[in-house]
Amino acid sequence: MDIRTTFARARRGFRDDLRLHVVAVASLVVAFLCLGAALLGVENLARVAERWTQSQHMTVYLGTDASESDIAQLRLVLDSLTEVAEVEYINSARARAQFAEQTEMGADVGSLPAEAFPASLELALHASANRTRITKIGERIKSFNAVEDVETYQDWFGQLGSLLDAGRKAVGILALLVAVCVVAVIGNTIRLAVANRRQEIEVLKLCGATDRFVRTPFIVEGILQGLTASVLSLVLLGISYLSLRGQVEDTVVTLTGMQVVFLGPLTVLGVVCGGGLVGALGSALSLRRYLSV
Amino acid sequence: MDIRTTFARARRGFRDDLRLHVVAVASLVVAFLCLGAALLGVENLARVAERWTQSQHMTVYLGTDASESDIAQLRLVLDSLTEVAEVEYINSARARAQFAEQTEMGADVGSLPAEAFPASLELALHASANRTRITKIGERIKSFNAVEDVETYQDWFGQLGSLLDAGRKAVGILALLVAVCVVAVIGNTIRLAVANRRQEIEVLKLCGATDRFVRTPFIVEGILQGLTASVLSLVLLGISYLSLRGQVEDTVVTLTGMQVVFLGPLTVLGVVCGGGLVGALGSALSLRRYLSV
Amino acid sequence: MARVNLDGSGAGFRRTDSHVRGLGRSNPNQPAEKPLLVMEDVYKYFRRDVPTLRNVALEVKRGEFVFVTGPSGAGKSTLLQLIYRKHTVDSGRILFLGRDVARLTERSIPFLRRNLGIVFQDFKVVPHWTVYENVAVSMEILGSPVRVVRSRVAETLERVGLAGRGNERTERLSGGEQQRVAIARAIATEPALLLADEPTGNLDPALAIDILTLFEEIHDAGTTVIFATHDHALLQTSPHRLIVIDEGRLIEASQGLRAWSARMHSLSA
Amino acid sequence: MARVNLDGSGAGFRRTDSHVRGLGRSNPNQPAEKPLLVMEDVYKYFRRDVPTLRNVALEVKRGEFVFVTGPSGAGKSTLLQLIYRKHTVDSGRILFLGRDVARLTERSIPFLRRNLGIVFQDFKVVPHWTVYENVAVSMEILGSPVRVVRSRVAETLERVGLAGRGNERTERLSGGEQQRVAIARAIATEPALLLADEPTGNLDPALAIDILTLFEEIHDAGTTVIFATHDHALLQTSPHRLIVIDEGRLIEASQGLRAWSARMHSLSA
Ligand SMILES: Nc1ncnc2c1ncn2[C@@H]1O[C@H](COP(=O)(O)OP(=O)(O)OP(=O)(O)O)[C@@H](O)[C@H]1O
Ligand SMILES: Nc1ncnc2c1ncn2[C@@H]1O[C@H](COP(=O)(O)OP(=O)(O)OP(=O)(O)O)[C@@H](O)[C@H]1O
Ligand SMILES: [Mg+2]
Ligand SMILES: [Mg+2]
Repeated sequence: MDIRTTFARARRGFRDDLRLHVVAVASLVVAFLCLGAALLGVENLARVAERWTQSQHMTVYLGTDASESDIAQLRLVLDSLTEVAEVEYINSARARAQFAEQTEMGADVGSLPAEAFPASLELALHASANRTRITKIGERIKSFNAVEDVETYQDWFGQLGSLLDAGRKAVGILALLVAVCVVAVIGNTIRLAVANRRQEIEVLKLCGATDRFVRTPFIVEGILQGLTASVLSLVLLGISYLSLRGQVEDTVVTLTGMQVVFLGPLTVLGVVCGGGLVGALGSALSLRRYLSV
Repeated sequence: MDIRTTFARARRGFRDDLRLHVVAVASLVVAFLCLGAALLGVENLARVAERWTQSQHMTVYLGTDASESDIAQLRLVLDSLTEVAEVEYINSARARAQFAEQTEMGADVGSLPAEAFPASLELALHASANRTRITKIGERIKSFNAVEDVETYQDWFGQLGSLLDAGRKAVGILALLVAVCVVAVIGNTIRLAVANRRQEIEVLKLCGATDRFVRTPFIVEGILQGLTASVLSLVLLGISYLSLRGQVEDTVVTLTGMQVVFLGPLTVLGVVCGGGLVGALGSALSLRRYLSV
Repeated sequence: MARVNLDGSGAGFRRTDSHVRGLGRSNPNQPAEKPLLVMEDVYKYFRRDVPTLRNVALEVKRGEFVFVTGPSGAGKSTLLQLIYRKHTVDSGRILFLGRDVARLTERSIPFLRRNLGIVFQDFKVVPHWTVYENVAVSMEILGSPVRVVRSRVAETLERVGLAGRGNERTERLSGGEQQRVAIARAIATEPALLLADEPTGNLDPALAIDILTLFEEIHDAGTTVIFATHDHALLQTSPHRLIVIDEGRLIEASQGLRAWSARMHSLSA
Repeated sequence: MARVNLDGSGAGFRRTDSHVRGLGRSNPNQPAEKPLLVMEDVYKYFRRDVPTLRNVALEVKRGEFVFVTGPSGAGKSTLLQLIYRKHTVDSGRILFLGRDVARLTERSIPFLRRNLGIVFQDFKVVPHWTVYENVAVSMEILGSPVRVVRSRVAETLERVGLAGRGNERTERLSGGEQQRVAIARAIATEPALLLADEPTGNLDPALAIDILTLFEEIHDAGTTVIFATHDHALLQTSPHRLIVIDEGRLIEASQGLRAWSARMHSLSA
């Protein structure tokens, strides 16, 4: 089949039913917008989750009798552990100051006894460290003489982790739902649009066109519709992202300590390509019903 | 026009294009599902917000020298304030016990001085109390002799309030977006479905049918489609609500102290009626283009 | 003669079946004084330079039977379409029942069409409807009760030779059968004016004559008929008024022209 | 005579324009030995009890011109539809170019149809396409290059009397003009077999004869033609083989039957 013929026929389709094409593309834009918004949510949540799991840490409380050399030896051991990213020594005075700052008690902390603020080593852990490993490390370190107690924050991180997990699951389900919806809406839109042209398909088939000949321009149209819709929806999403970011950002930053980001270039590319693909597939599948003439 | 004729004609429409009707209804279900999910989010968030703002409170720290009668007098004054819902006296020992419980310090609190745990009056405030009024009350109470300090938690509630505001705004925008999408998808679906029947409309018009005659069965169909779609989507939403609640509920309860609820009966009724209405309107508007024959 | 309620109320062309039925058969086949349809100096341009119809003047009296003929693309269908307001004239005017068709508002066009029975050249039947539904629709539009519709449709289908085929899907019928469905729909309402555009194009000669006879029966009952056809054999069969459209001009067929048609016909035979 | 490449490859009915063109005109109007189309004992039931076609046997040689006639609803269109595989036979078989049409797979039906030129009774033109597009589509399907399509469409439109109207929207044409668009589409590809179902139903007698003459010219160039018509005037004009279908039975018209047709015709005139 002539390429020029194919494109001429696809152009005919657009010309004849421009309004219906606009209508179809509008529906697709809506669908892709939903998908894009869901993806935006997933991506940002993933970043937050990553950041929070990366911030795992451990506190090694030192006995009041711990000598400088004990501490130096302990630091050596800790530094050698692959899970440990950083070790910081916090002496009793600094602990008291930090507590005062956090609780806003100010000078009142002076009334608290020294035992309430033991010196400690704050360990930042690598994100890769898993929970059982961390518990084990905690136990081993506890056996040192200089160490009075080890706080692994496992309860807290466990809770946070399950919370993030739930959030992720929820957003994941949402994204899946949206994806299903997108496919459904796109499929239906194209199906209705194709139904509007069954007469044309019948004529083609009766004049001896192969299924491939009938399909090609429809698929070209489908691809163009899908691409248009996905690009348009991304543009719209970008605009609303930019206009809403200002209002939301402060809150989000205080909440999560992170900035909101737009979809990454790969995701954008994926959505655009997905649009074209879905358009092509949708057209091809919707046609089947009308091909047997 | 004969009622029987109208219904016979609407039935004809369904019979002839059953597949297209199924396709259209499927699209509408997707749209309504999105709307329902957004509404579910809004409703639950609204409940959380209400609960949290209702939980405003104030702590009046009493001096160690406060006498029983001072306290009784203070309570009388507080009870007379319309903003105050409840007053509870917490003595030093109970405050210490509560602190021990909250911080999980256990017996260690014994080492903290008595000054760290002053006796206090916990005031639960009505949700209607606004912030400036609360600050004023706080200042007036401070002037009592027995009172050492007043904690109005205004910073904390301010932050929470703005956070909830942001969340509400976000969900509101989402719901609006979804509503716009729903209208768009429904409009487009019906428009495509109607376009499939322009031949029929042309015949009717050429045989002398008034616009009303042409419209009526389409509107009946539209209403039925809208109702079917909205009911179906609510059923689907209900099913997913029931199946997901188990997984999410624990987390949500620990986070917000509240259970997730389904859409209220009024909202459900609204969605169903809205479905019918949108179907009717969509049909009526989509027809216009084909009526001038 | 079919009479039409010409009250002054908003819609313009109200009709009720009782009027048509009650008065319809009392005075058959005698043209009344007042013409049913008047065309005066009608021009219709589809292209800017060449008018499809030019300077057309036509008067059709109540109870007349008019043949319209002319070569393909001459403007026969256009003439009929102007009467049922599918198109509007570009100049001149068309009076139906004394009212200017071109000046009707969108809202009153349906009431004009309810006084007409139209057989379209391309049938305009709905393919996925049953035969019954396609015929019944014109009566349903008039608001006839279901019982009346049912008996009348059955009767009409019998008249066009499709008795007992009401429940078939119309797209499954042969070309000629579909054409007869279109004819049945047009005559079922007993209209004041019957516009038939090539109603026998897909029928065999014997059936074509049957259908012409049917139209003549309806005409005898008082209906005015305008019958556009290419079929010179039909034109020869019946001695009705004949109008020829050629190159957009309308020529009232004198006896000579009728002879010309006969010559044309015998020439092609 | 139009020849068809009957190679053994998957599709079954491959054809190339060069074959048709190159060999087409060398041996005009002489029937070859091997029949182009054979129908043997064909039955077609649309209703369980009454067959629409019964016991039909027909042999059409290459280069023949066959008229098919019969009353409305007799089964003329069905006969043609069986040949282009819109329907399949219920028993018996149809051989086209030696291949059993009923046994073709879905995939090879298009290749069968590419050897046919079909004028459908209801035209089957796409109303929102231009005249050019409607005619060009059959050649585009064959994969002809745009340049060839363009010149050939113009030429064909001229032959059917629509020269210079390629850019008009087809739905805006008159009934007869649309029919000629359908004819142009069918003959543009110079098919091996031309199936015309009532191709002159919407044309005036003079134009009908012109079109018949056109078909005869194409026939003279070697194309086999099956021409279904009601128009007894046409049947009288040309001395071709005549087949009558009545109540599903196919009757090869002896001279007597032809006389019958003439009688029918003069009766109706
Ligand atoms: N809607 C339209 N837009 C543009 N041109 C039109 C339209 N309707 C008709 N024409 C043109 O006007 C001319 C007359 O058309 P019309 O249908 O009246 O012819 P006709 O006499 O009915 O012919 P036929 O016997 O072939 O049906 C034709 O050339 C046609 O192309
Ligand atoms: N797809 C179908 N389903 C059911 N019945 C059909 C179908 N196609 C044709 N018929 C019936 O078969 C009979 C013959 O139809 P066909 O179209 O072959 O007639 P025809 O000879 O072409 O008549 P005409 O001259 O009116 O076109 C008709 O009674 C018709 O109703
Ligand atoms: Mg016409
Ligand atoms: Mg037929």
